[in-house]
Amino acid sequence: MSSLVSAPAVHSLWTTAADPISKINAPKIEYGQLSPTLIVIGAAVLGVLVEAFVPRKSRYYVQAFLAVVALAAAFAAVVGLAAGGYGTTKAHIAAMGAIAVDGPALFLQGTILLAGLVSIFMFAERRLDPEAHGNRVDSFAAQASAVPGGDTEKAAIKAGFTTTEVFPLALFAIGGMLVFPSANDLLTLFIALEVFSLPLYLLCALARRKRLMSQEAAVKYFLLGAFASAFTLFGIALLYGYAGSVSYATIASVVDGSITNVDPALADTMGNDALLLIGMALVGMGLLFKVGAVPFHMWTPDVYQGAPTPVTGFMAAGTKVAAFGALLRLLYVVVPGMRWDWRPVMWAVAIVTMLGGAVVAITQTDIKRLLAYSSIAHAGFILAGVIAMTPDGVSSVLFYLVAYSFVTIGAFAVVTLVRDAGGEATHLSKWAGLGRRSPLVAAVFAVFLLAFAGIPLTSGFAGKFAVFKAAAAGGAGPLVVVGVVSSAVAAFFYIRVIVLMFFSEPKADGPTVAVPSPLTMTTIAVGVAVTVVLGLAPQYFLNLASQAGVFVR
Amino acid sequence: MNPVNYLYLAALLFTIGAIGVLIRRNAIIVFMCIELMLNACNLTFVAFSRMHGNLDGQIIAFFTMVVAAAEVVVGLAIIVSLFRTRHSASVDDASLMKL
Amino acid sequence: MNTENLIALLVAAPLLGAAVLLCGGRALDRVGHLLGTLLAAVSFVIAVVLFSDLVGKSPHDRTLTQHLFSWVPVEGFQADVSFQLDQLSMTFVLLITGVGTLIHMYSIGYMEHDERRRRFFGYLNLFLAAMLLLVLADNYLLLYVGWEGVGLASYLLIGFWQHKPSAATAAKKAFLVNRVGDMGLSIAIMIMFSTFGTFAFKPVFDSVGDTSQGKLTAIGLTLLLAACGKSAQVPLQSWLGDAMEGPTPVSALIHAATMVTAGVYLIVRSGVIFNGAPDAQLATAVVGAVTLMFGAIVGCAKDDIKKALAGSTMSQIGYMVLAAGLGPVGYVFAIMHLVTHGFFKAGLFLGAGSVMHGMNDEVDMRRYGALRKYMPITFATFTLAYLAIIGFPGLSGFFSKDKIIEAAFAKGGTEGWILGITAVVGAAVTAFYMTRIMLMTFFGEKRWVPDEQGNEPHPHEAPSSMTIPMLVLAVGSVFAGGIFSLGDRFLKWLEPVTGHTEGHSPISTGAITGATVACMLIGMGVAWVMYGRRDVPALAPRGSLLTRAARRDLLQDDFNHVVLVRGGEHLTRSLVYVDHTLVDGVVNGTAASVGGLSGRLRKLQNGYVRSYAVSMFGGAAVIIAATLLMRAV
Amino acid sequence: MSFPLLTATAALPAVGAIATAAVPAKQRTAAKWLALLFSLGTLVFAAVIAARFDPGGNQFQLTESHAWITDFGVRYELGVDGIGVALIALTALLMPFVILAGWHDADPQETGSSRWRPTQGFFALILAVEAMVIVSFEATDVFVFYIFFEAMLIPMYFLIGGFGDRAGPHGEKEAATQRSYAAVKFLLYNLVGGLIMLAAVIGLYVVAGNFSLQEIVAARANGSLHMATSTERLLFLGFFFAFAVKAPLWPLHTWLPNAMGEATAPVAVLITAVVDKVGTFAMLRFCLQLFPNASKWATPAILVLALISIVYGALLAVGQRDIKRLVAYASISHFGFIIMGIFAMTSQGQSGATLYMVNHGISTAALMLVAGFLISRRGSRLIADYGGVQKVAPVLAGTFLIGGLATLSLPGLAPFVSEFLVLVGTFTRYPVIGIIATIGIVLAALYTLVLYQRTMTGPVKPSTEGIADLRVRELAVVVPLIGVLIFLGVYPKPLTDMVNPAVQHTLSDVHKKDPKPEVEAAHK
Repeated sequence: MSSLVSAPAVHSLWTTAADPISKINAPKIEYGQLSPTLIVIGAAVLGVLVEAFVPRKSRYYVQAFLAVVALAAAFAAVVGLAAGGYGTTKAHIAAMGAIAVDGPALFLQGTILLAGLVSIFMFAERRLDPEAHGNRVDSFAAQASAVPGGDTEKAAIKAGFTTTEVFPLALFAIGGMLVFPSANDLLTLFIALEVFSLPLYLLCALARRKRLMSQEAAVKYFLLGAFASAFTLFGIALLYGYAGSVSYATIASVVDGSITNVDPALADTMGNDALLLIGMALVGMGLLFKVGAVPFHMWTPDVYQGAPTPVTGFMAAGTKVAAFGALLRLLYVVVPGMRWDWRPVMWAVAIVTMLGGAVVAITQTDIKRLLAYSSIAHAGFILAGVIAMTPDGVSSVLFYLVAYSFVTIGAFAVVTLVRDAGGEATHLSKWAGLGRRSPLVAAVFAVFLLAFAGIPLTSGFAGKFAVFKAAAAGGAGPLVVVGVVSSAVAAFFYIRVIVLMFFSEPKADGPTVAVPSPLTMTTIAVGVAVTVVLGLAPQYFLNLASQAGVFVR
Repeated sequence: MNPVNYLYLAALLFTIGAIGVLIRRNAIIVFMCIELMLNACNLTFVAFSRMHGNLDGQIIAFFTMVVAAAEVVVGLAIIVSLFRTRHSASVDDASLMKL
Repeated sequence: MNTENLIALLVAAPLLGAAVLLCGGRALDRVGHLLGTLLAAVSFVIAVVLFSDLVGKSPHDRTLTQHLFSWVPVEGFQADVSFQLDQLSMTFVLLITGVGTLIHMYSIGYMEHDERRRRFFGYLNLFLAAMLLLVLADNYLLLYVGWEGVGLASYLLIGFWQHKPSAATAAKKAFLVNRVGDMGLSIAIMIMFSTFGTFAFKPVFDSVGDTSQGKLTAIGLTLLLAACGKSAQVPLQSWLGDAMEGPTPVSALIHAATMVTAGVYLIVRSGVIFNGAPDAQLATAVVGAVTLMFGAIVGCAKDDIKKALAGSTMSQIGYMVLAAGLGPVGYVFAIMHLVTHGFFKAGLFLGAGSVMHGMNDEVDMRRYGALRKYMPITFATFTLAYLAIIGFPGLSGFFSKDKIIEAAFAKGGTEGWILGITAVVGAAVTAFYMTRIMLMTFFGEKRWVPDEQGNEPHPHEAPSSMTIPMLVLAVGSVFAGGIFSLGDRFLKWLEPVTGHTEGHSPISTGAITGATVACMLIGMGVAWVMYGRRDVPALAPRGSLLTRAARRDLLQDDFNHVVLVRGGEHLTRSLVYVDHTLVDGVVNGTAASVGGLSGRLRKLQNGYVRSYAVSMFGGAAVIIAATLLMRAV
Repeated sequence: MSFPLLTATAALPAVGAIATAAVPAKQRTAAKWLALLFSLGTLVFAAVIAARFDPGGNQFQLTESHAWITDFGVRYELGVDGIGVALIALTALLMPFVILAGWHDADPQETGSSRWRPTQGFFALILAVEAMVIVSFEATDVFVFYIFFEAMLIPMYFLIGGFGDRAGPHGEKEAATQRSYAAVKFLLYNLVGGLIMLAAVIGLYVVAGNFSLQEIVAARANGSLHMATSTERLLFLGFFFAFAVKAPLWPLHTWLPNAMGEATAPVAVLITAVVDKVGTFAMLRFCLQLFPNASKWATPAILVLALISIVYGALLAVGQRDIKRLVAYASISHFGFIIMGIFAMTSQGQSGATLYMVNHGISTAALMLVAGFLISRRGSRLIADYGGVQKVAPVLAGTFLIGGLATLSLPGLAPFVSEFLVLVGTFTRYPVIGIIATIGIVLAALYTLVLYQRTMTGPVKPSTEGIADLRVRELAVVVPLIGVLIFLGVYPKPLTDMVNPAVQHTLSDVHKKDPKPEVEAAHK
C-alpha cells in the first residue's frame, strides 16, 4: 500500500509536475569552458554532413582535414583554458554541475586530444597497403557492409570506395573521451561512456584485411562492453537510490554524512550503505572493464588483435586515459570517505592485474596480443598509483598516462609498417631478424619496448618510478614489491622480442617494412620524442601533472 | 504497494538478463538480454525516483532509453554484418581469436 | 761514497740483465750469454767490495741498511722496499753471486747448442736478482717477493725445455708445492702484522718478548711450512726429484746450492722467533731429521744420477734444518753446512752435468761406468766433492756435518739421542749412496749403449768453460770447511746476528766424531761390496720392498696422486655439475615454471564471449562480496 | 662555476658513440679510428681528473650539482673521491685497448644490406658503455647512479648477444643460440637485481626524501634522519642484491661464465674488468655509507658468501675446458676477494679491495685479450685444441704467461699488492676467514698453470702449427697493460695515497676503526 510512502513526498511529485511553465529557468552553460568538447563534437557532426554532401572523391581529404583542424583547435582551447587558470585557481564545475573543469580534466583532455591527433594521422595513412586498382587505400574496409570477398566488396574496391566515416566516428569517440574524465555526475558519466564506446565498437569492425577477425573483435567488444555498461548503469541506479541524486558532490556529502536531514520515510534507502557499496562496486567494475583490469580484461587481447591497428593504438591510448581519469575522479571526489572499504579490493585487483598481464604475456606469439597483455600489466601499475590516494598519486597517474599513451600509439604505428602479402605480419616469428633487414625501424620499436619495460632514460621508467613512489609513500609498499616483481617478469617478454629482432637470423619469406607517408612517420616520431624527453627531462611534465593534481569538489 | 518491491523485481530482471547473456548462444538474444538488463536499471531508477520524490530518476530513464536505442543501432549493424559473413549469429562461432 | 748504496746494485745488476735478455729479442742471441755472465760477475764483485767493507767494521755494527722507497703504505700497514745487509745476508750474497757466476760460466758451455740460450741466461739472471732480494730484504713482505721470485725463476728453468711434457709438469708441480709453502709464509706475515703491527725484521724481533708463546709458535710453524716448501722438506719434498727435469746447471745452482736453502735462511733469520717457541723448534728439528733420512734412503735407490743427487740434497738440507731446529746451538752450523754444501753439491751436479754432456744426456747410471778414464778432470773434481759430502775427515763436509751431529746430541734428553743417532746413521747412508754413485759412474766397465737414434755416445771431457767452475768448486769443497772452523772464524762472523750458545753433549765430541767416521766407513764398505765388487746389472733388479718404495720416492708421489690429484679432480667435476644443475638449475627452473604457469593461464582465454562474460560476472560478484565483507569485518 | 670536468669526461664517449654510429656503412675503418680517438680523448680527461684531484682535500671533489627531477628529489650530482678517480682511470685506460683488441671482431663477413652496420654499432656500443660506467662512478646521487647502473645493461646486452667468436664449437647457428641465451641471461639476472634495487631506491626516497648521498650521510650522522633497524636492513638488502648480482657473488654468479664465454674477448673484458666493478664500487660507496648499521649486521653472512665465491670460483676454474669460461670463474673467485676486502671493514681490506678492482681489471684484460688473440687464430675456445703454442708463438705465450702470473697474483705484479692487502685486512679482524681465503692463492696457481701447461707447453699439436705470433696491433694492446701491471706492482704508492683518504672516510661513516695490534711494535 502507498501508505508507506510519505504524503509530502507524493505531494512533492505533484507539485513539481504541476508547477507552471513560466517557472522553468534556462540552464546556464559555460560554452567557453566546454569549448574543447563542443569543438570536437561539432566537427564530428559536420563530418556526418560531409559524408552526406561532399563527393566521394574529395571526402577523404575534407574529413581528414576537418578532423585534424578540430583536434588541433580543441587542444588549443584546452591550452587556453589551462593558461586561463581553469586548471588551478578558477577550477570549478560547469554546465549546472554536470561537467568539472579542473586540473585533471584539462590535463587528460589535452592528452586525449594529442593522442587522438597522432592516431588520426595513422587513420589517414594511405601508403602502406599496395594501391588497389590505382587508388590509394587506408587500413579500413572499402565498404564495411559488404560481405568479405563478396562481389559487392570487389566492386567497392574497384570503385575506390573508402570508409571515410572513420573520421567522424573517431571524433565522436574522442568527444566522449573528453567528457568522461570530467563528468561530474553519474548520468554524464554514463552518457560519455556510451558516446565514446559505440563509435569504437564500429571502428573495430572496419579493418580492410582480416575482416573476419575484425568483425569478431567488434562483436566481442560490443557485447562485453554493453554487458559492462549495463552493470555500470545498475550501479548508478543503486547510487541514485542511496543518495537521491547522481551528482558527485551530493553523493560525496551523503557518504561523509554531512547531509543528515534524511526523510525518515526513506531511511531504508537513503544512506543505506549496502546500496552504496554495491553501487560503487558495479560502477567501479564498469570503469575497470574499460581500463582492462583483471578479471575484466578478457576482451583486451582479442579486440586489440582483431581491430585495425590504427584503431587499436587509438583505443589503447584513449580509452585508458579517459577511463583512468573517470576512475580517479570517482574515487577521489565521490568516495574518499570510504576508502577503507574499497582500498583492499583495489589492492587485490591491482596485484592480479600486474601479475596476470605480465605472466600471460610471456607465452604470446602475436605482437598485437603481446602489446594487449602488456597494456593489462600497465593498467595494474597505474592502479598502484591510483590506490595511493594522495595528490602525488593523482599527478603520478596523470604523468604515467601521458607517457604510456604515446609509447603505445608509437608501438602500434610501427606494427602497421611490418607487412607481408596478407597485410600486417603480426606473428612474432615473422619479426625474426627485423633488426638486420631494417635496423632503424627495429631500433625504434626496441626503444618503445624498453620504455614498456621501464628501462631508465625512457618515459616508461619515469612513469613507473612516479607511480611506485606515490604508492610507497601512500603506504602501499607491498604493492610496489609486487609491481617490481611483475616488471621483472614483463621485462622477459619485451626482451624476447628484441632478441627476436636483432639476434635471430632473418627468414627468407620474412615481411617487408613499408615506407610510410609523413603522417605515420610523424606519429612514430612524436612517440619516440615523447618517450625520450619524458625519460631524460620529465621535470616540466611532472610539474604540469602535479599542478593539475587537484580535483574540484 | 511498497515501491521497494519494484527494486526486488528490477534486481530479478537484471539477474535474469545477466544469466541470459551468460548462457545464450545467439548474438541477438544475448543482446536482448542486455537490453533487459538496461530496462531493469530503468525500473530501478523510476522506483527510486518515486521513493525519493524527485524526478532525476525518471529523466535518467529517458536517457537510458535513448542510449539503449543507439546501442541497438550499433549492435545490430555489427551483428548483422557478422551474420552476413558467417551465416550464423552464434557467438560461439566467433572464436577465431583465442589464447 | 758510502757503501750502503751498493746494496741495491747487487739486485739491480742481474735484474737489468734479465730485463735486457728477455725483452731484447733475437738481436742479442750472440752476446746474451756473455752479458748475463758479466752482470752476475758484476754483482759478485760488488758483493766482495761490500764484504771487505763489512770486515772492516767492528763485529757489532756490521749491518748496512738502504731504504729505497715506500712500497705499500696503507695506514698501519707500511711496507718499504729497503735492504739490510748483515753478516748472515753477506754470507748468502757471497755464496749466491759466487756460485752463481761460476754456474753462469759453466752454462755457456753446457747450453751451447740450445737455440734459446739467451732466454736461459735471462732466467738465470732473474733468479739471481730474486734470490738476492730474498736475502737482502729487511722485512718479511719484501722477502716474500724474493721468495716467490725464485719460485718463478725455478718454474721457468725447470720447464725450460717446455716441449717435454714431463718438464712442463715438473715445473708446474714445483710451483704448486711451493705455493702451499707460500701460504705458510703469507699467513705468518698476517699473524705478525696483527700481533706486532709490522713485519719488518728489526721491530718484530725487538718486540718478540712482549707477546705470548702461542703466537710465536703459530708464526714459527707457519714459517716452517714455508721453509718445507722451498727447501723440499717432508711433507713438501715431492717436487725436488722431478725438478731435475731442468738443465743441469739449474739443478746445481737452484736446486742444490742456493734456492732450496732459502728455507734454512728463513728459519735462521727468524731465529729470535723460534727461540721463543720451543715447540716450533722441536717440530723443525724433527722435520729436518725425518727429511735427512728420507732423502738419504731415496738417494740410495735412484739410478738416475741427478735424482740420486737430488735425494742427497734433500737429506743434506735435512741436516741444516735439523741444526736450525736446535736453536742457537745449531744456527751457525746450519749456515756453515749450507755454505760448504753449496760448494760440494754444486760441484757434484756440475760433475754430473759434465758426465751427461759427454754421454748424450744419458742420466741412467746403469748406462755409465768406467768414465774415470774418459773424463779425468770431472772425475777428480767429482771425487773431491764426494769425499767432502760424505764428511771425509779434513774436507769441508766433515767439519760442518760433525758440528751438527754434536749439536743434535747436545739437545740432550731422549730427543737429543734420537736426533743425534738419526744424524749419525744418516751419515752412514750418505756415505753409502754417494759411494754407490761414484762406483756406478766412474768405476767398473763401460755399460753404455747407443740411444734410440743409434748414435754411440763418445764420452769426452767437457770444455774449459765447464771444467774451470768445477775446479773452483772442488777447491771450495776441500778447504772451505777447514778455513771456516779454523779458530771458529765462521762462528765469530755470524754470532752477532744469529747468536750462539755452546752445546754440551752427553758424550764426548771425540766419541761422536769417531762414531760418525766409523759409520761413514761402514757405509762406504757396504756400497763397495754391493757395487764395487760385483758388476752392476744394466737393468735394475727388482730389489727389496724398501728399494722399490724408495725408487718411487717412498710412495709419496702415489699418495699425492691418489689423494690430492684424483680427489681434486672428482671434487671439481662434481662442483661443475652442481654449478650447472643446482645453482643454474634453480634459476632456469623458476623461469620455466613461470612459463608453464603462463601457458596454463593462457588457456582461460578460450575465445568464447560467454566465458569472458562469466569471468566479468564472477569478478563483479567477488568484488561486491569482498566490499560487503570488508564492511562486515 | 668552473668547467664541468666530470660531465665532460662522461659526455665525450657518449658523443663518440653517436658519432661512430653515424659513420656510413662503408667507412668501417673510419668508424674504428673515430672510436679509438674518442676513447683516447676520454683517457686524457681522466688523466686531468686524476691530476686535479687532491687526496688531502674533501671527500668529494670536482663536484657538480644541478636540479634535475625535483619531484623525485633528484639532483644531477657528480663528484669523485679517491676510489672513484681510481676506477674512472681504470675504465678510461682500458677502453682504447678494448677497442684496439676488438679491431676486427665486428667486421661483417656477409656483406648484408647496406643499412646493417655491425662495425659502427659495435664500437658505438662500447663507447656508450664507457660513458655510462663513468657516470655511475661519478654519481653522488643515488638515483642518478641507479639510472646509469641500469641503462648500462642495454648496450652490454647488445654487445654480448650481437657479437661473438664466429665459430663456436658446434658451428655458427649453435653459437648464435648460445650467444642470445647468454645475453638474455645476463640481462635478466641484472634486470631482476636492478628492479629489486628500484624498490629499495623508492623505499630510500620514502624514508629520506632525497637521493643525495652526502645529504643522507650527513643527516644520519647528525641524527636528523632516523631509519628503523628493519627498514635499514631491508633497504640494504635491496641495494646489496643488485650489486651482488653485478659483482657477481656466489650464488648469483652463473650469468658471468655464459656471458664471458660467448662474448668476444674485448667484450668479456668490458664485462668483468669494467662493468662488474660498478657493483663492487657501489657496495663500497652506497651500501656502506648509506646503511652502516645494516652493513655491519650483514657482514658475517657476506664474508662467508665471499669466501665461498673465492674457493668455489677457483675450483670451478680448475674444472673448465673452455679458456674464456675458465677466466670467468677465476674472476668470480677474485670478486670474492674484493667483496671480502670491502666487508672486512679495515683500511687494509678496503684499500686492498679498491686496488684489487683496478689491478684485477688490468690483469684480466691482459690475460683475456691474449686469450682472445689466440682464439681468433685457431677459432676454438677449448683448451684441448691447443698445445705447444710457445714453440710456434713464443711472444704470445710469454705475454699469456705474464697475464696468468698476474692472475695468480705473483709478487712484483700489481695484483699481489691488492690481494695481500685484502688478506691482511681480513685477517686482522677475522683470522679464520683470512686463513681459509689463502687457499685461494694455491688454487689460483693451479688453474693458471694448468691452463698455461695445456695450451702453451708440450709438443706442438698439428692443430696449433699454423698459429702466428702476436702482430703489432696486438702487441700495442698487450705490452702497455703488462707495463702497468709491473709498475703498479713495484710502485703502487700513488694509487694507495689517492685511495686511503677515501677509505678512511668510508670507515668513519661506518664507525669502524682498524683493530690495534696486540703488541705495539718497538719502532712505534
